[in-house]
Amino acid sequence: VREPLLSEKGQATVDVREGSPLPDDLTREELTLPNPSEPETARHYTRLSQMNWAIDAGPYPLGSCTMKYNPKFTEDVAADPNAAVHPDRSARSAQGNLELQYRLQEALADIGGMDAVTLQPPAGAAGELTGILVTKAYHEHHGNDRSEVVIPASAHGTNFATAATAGYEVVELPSGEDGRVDLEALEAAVGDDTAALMLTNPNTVGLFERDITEIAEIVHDAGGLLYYDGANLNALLGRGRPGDMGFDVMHYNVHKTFATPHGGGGPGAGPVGVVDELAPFLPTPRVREAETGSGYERFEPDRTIGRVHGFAGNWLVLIKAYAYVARLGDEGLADAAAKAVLNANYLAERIDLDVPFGPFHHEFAATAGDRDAADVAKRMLDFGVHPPTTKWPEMVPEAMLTEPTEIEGQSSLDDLAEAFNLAYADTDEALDAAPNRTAAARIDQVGAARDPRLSWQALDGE
Amino acid sequence: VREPLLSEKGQATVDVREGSPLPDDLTREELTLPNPSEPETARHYTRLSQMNWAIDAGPYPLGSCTMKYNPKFTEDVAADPNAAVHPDRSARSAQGNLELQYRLQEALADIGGMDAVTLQPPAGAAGELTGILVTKAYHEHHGNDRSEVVIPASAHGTNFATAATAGYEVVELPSGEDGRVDLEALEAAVGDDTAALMLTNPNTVGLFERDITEIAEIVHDAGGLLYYDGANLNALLGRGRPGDMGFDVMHYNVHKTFATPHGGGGPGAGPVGVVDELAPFLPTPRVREAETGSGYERFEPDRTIGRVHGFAGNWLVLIKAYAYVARLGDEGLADAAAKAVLNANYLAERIDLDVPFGPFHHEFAATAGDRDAADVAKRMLDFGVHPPTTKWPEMVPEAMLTEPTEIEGQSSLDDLAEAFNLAYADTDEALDAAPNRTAAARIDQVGAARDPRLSWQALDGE
Amino acid sequence: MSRANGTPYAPHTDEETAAMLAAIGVEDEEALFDIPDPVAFDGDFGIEPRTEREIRDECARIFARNDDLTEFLGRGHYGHYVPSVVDHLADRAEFLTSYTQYQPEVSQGFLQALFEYQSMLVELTGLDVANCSMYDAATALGEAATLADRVRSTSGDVVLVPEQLREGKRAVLENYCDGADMTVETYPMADGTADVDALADRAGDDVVMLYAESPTVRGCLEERLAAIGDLADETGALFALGSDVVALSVLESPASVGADVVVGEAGSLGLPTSYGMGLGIFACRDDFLRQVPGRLVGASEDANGDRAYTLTLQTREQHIRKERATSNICTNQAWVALRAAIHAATLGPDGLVDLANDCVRDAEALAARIEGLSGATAPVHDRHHFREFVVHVDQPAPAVAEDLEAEGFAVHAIDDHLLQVCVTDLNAERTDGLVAAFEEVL
Amino acid sequence: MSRANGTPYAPHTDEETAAMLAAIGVEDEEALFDIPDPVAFDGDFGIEPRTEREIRDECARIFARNDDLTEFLGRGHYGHYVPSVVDHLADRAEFLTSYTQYQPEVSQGFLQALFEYQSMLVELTGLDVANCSMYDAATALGEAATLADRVRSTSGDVVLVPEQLREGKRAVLENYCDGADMTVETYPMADGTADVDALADRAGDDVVMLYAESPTVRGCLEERLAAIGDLADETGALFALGSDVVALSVLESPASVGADVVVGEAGSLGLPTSYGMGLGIFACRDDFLRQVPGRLVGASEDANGDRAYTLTLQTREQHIRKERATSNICTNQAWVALRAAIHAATLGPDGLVDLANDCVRDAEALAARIEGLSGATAPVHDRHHFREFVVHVDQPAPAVAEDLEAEGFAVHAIDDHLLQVCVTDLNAERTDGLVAAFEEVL
Repeated sequence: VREPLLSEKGQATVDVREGSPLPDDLTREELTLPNPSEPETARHYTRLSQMNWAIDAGPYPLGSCTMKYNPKFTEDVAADPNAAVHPDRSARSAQGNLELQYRLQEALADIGGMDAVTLQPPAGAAGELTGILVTKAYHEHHGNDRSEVVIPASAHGTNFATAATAGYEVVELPSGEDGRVDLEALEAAVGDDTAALMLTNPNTVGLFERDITEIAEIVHDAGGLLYYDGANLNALLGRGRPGDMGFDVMHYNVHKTFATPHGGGGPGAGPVGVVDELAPFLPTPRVREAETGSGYERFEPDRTIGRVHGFAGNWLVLIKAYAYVARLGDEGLADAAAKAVLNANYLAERIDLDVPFGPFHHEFAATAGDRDAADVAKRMLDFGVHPPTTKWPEMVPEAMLTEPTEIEGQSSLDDLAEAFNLAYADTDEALDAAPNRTAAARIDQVGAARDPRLSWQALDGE
Repeated sequence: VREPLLSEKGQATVDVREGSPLPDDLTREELTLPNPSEPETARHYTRLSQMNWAIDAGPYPLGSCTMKYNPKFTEDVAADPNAAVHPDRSARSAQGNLELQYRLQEALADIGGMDAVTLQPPAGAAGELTGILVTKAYHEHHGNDRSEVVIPASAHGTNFATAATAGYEVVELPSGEDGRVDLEALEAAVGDDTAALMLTNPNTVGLFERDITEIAEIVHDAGGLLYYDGANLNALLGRGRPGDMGFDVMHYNVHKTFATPHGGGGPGAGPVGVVDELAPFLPTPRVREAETGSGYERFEPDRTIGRVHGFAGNWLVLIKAYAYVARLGDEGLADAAAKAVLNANYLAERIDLDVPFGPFHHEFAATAGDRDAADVAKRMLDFGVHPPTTKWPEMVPEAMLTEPTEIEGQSSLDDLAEAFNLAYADTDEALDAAPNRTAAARIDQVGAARDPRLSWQALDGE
Repeated sequence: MSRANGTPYAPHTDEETAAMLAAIGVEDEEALFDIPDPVAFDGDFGIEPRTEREIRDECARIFARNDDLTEFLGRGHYGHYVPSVVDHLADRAEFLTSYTQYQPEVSQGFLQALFEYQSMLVELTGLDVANCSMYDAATALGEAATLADRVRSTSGDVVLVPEQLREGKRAVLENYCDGADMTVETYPMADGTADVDALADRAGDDVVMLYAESPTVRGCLEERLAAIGDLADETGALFALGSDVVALSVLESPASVGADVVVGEAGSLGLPTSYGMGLGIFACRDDFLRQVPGRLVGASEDANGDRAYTLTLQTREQHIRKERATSNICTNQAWVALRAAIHAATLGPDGLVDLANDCVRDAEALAARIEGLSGATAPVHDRHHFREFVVHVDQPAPAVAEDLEAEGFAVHAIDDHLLQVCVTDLNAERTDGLVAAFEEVL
Repeated sequence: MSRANGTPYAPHTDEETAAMLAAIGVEDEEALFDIPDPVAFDGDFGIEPRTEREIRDECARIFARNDDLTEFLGRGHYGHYVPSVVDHLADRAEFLTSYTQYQPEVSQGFLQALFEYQSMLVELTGLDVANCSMYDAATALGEAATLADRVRSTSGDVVLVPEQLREGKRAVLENYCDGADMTVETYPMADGTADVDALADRAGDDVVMLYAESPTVRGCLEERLAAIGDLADETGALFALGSDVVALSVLESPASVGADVVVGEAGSLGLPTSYGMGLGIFACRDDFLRQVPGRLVGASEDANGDRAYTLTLQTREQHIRKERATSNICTNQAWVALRAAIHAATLGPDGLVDLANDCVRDAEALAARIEGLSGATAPVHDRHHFREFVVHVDQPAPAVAEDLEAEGFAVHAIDDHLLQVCVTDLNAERTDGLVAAFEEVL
């Protein structure tokens, strides 16, 4: 049952100029928007919500997205009205917020093996940009003229786009035969122009870059920095720290690693950690213990890159990340990684699809072989689960990149495996016709892009 | 997709005596219960919720149930941790709660035209029992030996059960030809044994008892009291007050009239209002302005019937009722009644079924004629709405007692009417097979009663 | 286009209202009301409508007038920490804003949740049947008495209860007994629990129901429940046992001591301290199935042969059986039962047992600390305690309680020189403060 | 049976873990990790796990260290009362705990909600296209600049912005411009708004994008936006207009003054003041459709011919186009957009216009009261104001702000003798207190 658009349920047009305190030439004539009653609003969004998959509905094993359960109590912590202050408050009158910022900075630095952390970037990609801008500022400060960022072909798309946004040329590094970085190819790719290598570890098929020490040496020897894309940090919690592996700068995806809700696309938060040498370049302000007296203060790093967000980032999300880290503690963090890896390996064992590389950690890229991975995924929807990420990374043909995370249990993984296997073994006709037990049948995405209708105004006359 | 029982998802057995601080002979050996993780718990109840109709999902026009929208902000008001105190606090240290109790008592007294109100009864039926116990105590105090309560045949089942619980014999009053109380029949029914007449007004087919003044006179002349069942008060808000009509005692259904959520069966609250003469008999304690100094105090009415709840009733529900009354105010209360009546009359106009009596107010009893009302209702489920109350009251054959309340708009009522009409006109086969677009198909209720399995323990071996 | 309704929750635009009136064929809304002038009302209650923000502020101000006390209060109403997930799940609109499940095909979610709640109570009580809620422990006790009245063949009309009983519980019971022409009598207590020997002397044919509870109102655990059960059995009285959902997690199973009915409080799970709002337990043996008060959810099948749930045995209920119903209850505490079930699921059996064991240990530990103070003796009763215990103070108890309140702590004054103190996970970390306050005021 | 995981959010019992390890064919979880010893870590962060209750208490204590101030703060981050229904609906788990809508068939709810959000922005801006969110106003401005860089054929590389601009916005813009080899330059302001004559002198072929905003950072409404639009048009620069979702409800439509792009803040609906957390608006003309940064939701059909929604034009995005994407944004502020849309729906056009009009009236009224005080002049600028205005104080502004803080009120000190004061529905009822505090400290 389709839920009508709010606009279809009734709009009202208001004469803006009637009774306006502003002169007519500063105002619009009228405003036309939906005017539902509160009960109608409640029903509209309740019904919409019922047409939406979520981690609270079932497994959501999107590879590289790390969709895990968002503990409810973190919502309550973040809803504290005392935390909801204006960013322009004096440090003196916002000691509570500064303290929490400081504590989270410290915890994240510990977890990443980094020396200094900024919480300002409002999402993972913003963290990447921050990290690369810091890298750039560092090189510029040292008079290095470096124009390239090296990125493995299998990396997240954001890495490439980030490097470009920061004004770098991208040097794409082909994957080695074993799915990992090929040291010889790396040697060939880096040089005097190399500003940084951006690397995810474990990489996007879940493989740990065993040669990380050598990789770091090669990049550092060439005068480049090593950037850690934190998207897969969940696999390493308590088991390995980017800082210990030679990474100079990294971002954390708090919705991936620290279980803050993804909210259907955000808000996230992408704190950035760096080694001491890079700390002076971090965005301003940062928070530290007060140099005189007690409490906390804001300060501007000496050679700051400025800002990457208008204010202090996605504050409410950061609070939730703090609460999650506090809830798990050392044992919980390490166990989250252990169970995430256990689950991925168990699920891979249970499915009939081939998994070309290994040993993998928290995720694996199965191949649908001669089936269309996207079709298999659509069919999986009919079996009451959410499918994995499809057709990426490209080094695995018809890839189904699967990351169950630590929150699934054996029976849930068995259900998931069954959905995989049933869909994979199904007829071409069934795959083409899928999904057919969902709120909408297969959606014409090509048509949507060919004739973009992006607002209810664009639907007028339909 | 069926959601397994929690027990089917996994139970654990704990050896209670191991590590117990109690001697073995005071403890059980073991305890076996489900042990889901928090994510599993969240999914279980999220999925269950998705298999449940609610007022936030769509119309819920159960006649005499008054299912209207529960304003969300009232939840926030009731969630105030400062309100969550222990009932045994001293009055001095619970002034906030006492103040709110007092304010609500006053507002309800105004709305009902009553002199004194108790908030203690935890539901409407408990309110009825309270009112009848007060009636009984009043008669006993005045040395009246009266053993009967007169109740119209069309009254809510609770009226009969309440009278019996209080130890009265029930005298059933047949409905008049016009669906209302027949004055002659009433004259015949009341007498020296009459303790009270229990009456709903408008009655359970939405008809206002026009002869209410005469009714009151007949009952009072016989020495009986007049009890007002508040189930249908929503139709009268701001238009008429039980106290002005001669009622001596009444209960309020806060989930019906004051929009507190019904919670799938409760908690409700059933405050009771009485005229001055009956006030000394109300449950203890009540709340009043302090006789000395400022603030509020608890007091025991002189000839109290004692208690009808262990503590202060369903407190969190009462808070929501207060918030609702405050939100609407005079105009809102009167308009709620007006729109409720408008909606019922509009819907009745739009459906193809006969509506035998009128003019009705907030609800009407359509008749399914030669169709089975329960089958028509099941078929309505397939059209995405919730059906009305069926086969009651019995004075209308194959009754479909319908109360849309004020919260539905014209288009929603049109949808409801369409569902009515489609189902009513459908084939016998379709009605028998209905529902078939719901989470469960038609459920065998006879079998459930014949072979009661009331726990997962009773399902063992299935 | 504009909407100028008195109630913000009606959606009607002026145009819609006009169109609807026209469809009905009347001039205005007034014309739909059939209320004779003499009893019509002009709508003037003097209640000013306020915005939701104003009301939130107003109520916050009102509730802030409750003193900020650490409560060591119990005696039938207990607070335990309610995990956040309970609120988030129970508050889902499909649960909170639904009605009683009269159309089970679109109510499977709530029905299953209530079925699970019943099952948890079956495990905790060891009895065959549990209903899906009563209002609270007091009304559940009242309903037990009326059930006893219906099912027992004794010649008598006496409901025998402990001398020491929560006053509210006794008062509610009296009201239920009154209608059934039963009388409530008491049996003596010895050191906080039933004086079983005196009880044996009192028991007889005139007793319809014998009620005991463990923990007792003074927090003591009964040690001879089986003997009490035997007494009831011998005299043909119904044995009703009162308890609490947390205590039931560790105490000997009511079924094993011969309980016919278990009543009590389950709101100690799922609810914060809420001024006494509760959740009544009602469980019993299979024999009384068709005499159970309140709603029952049963398993059945749907037309596809799939398991499905429905309200069942409704012929017991008021909307079918009217004055011959087993109870007048209609609206119950379904949503509170849902909360308790979620809380129990969140704890699991390990968590429940841990919580219950802490109720024993923390009470013992706190009593021992108070015993160490001059001017106070605790626990007064030489029993095992659950959550709470009685303290003897040399000074007048009400004055001590008042002084403690001034120090920020609330305890019960239950007699001239007796206080009662209740400790749970919510206040256990504040016992240092309480002990210090005691030292201060004694 | 027992579960002893480190993380409370993994469900594995010991038996399950063992069975799973056996199925994989390894001894223990350690065996699954392929991390060479030299870079392995022992797990000792020194972070003590705490219970959820402990963390709630801990954070409540921490946040209570924020002073209890009434904030008259704005300058880009605004608080309006958020109706309770917004929280209750947006917090529904199906929204909050979902991911980006990569499988539209099971994501219709969120997609439709975002489509509706986009549509509301189309109405408010008069432009053809709005994306479904950026992080905040500052990053949206940065993205506008990179879009200008891609679409404009001017010979230059200058982004021209007002001299008075929120410092954070400027700093973020610089970072985006840096990567695209653009430079940020300013044009002068006159009395709180653009000095259009000076701007005309400055405009030229080297300008890629011309940015103006209304309200300005000082709360003033631009009165010559169409003239600024003409200037941009004449010189081939992109005209980017900054505003705010509440102001857009009443101010002249951006499309009507020639705006090519609208950026700004929509988090003033749906979010409380949250330390600067925002919701970036990005809307533009159809011409730039394939250059839009961020996610777009489009209407389409499903295989049954029913209308359905899907993310569209994804070839603009990083996960497809990599370094040639229109932006590196991936996770955006979808849930905040949902909140803003619900808030807007709750207000309706009447409520939005009322709210916006109050932003004008309340600022005027408060400025007039402060103007009446000796030692203060307000508003400094002879403009129409929206929510906020500048006050000249004879004493040093930072000292006055500090004194006001001691009295319980927060205002901005923006220059040696200039304060800025912002009034919304949240603090409007506290203006008496603010005025009294001003009297006290001036």
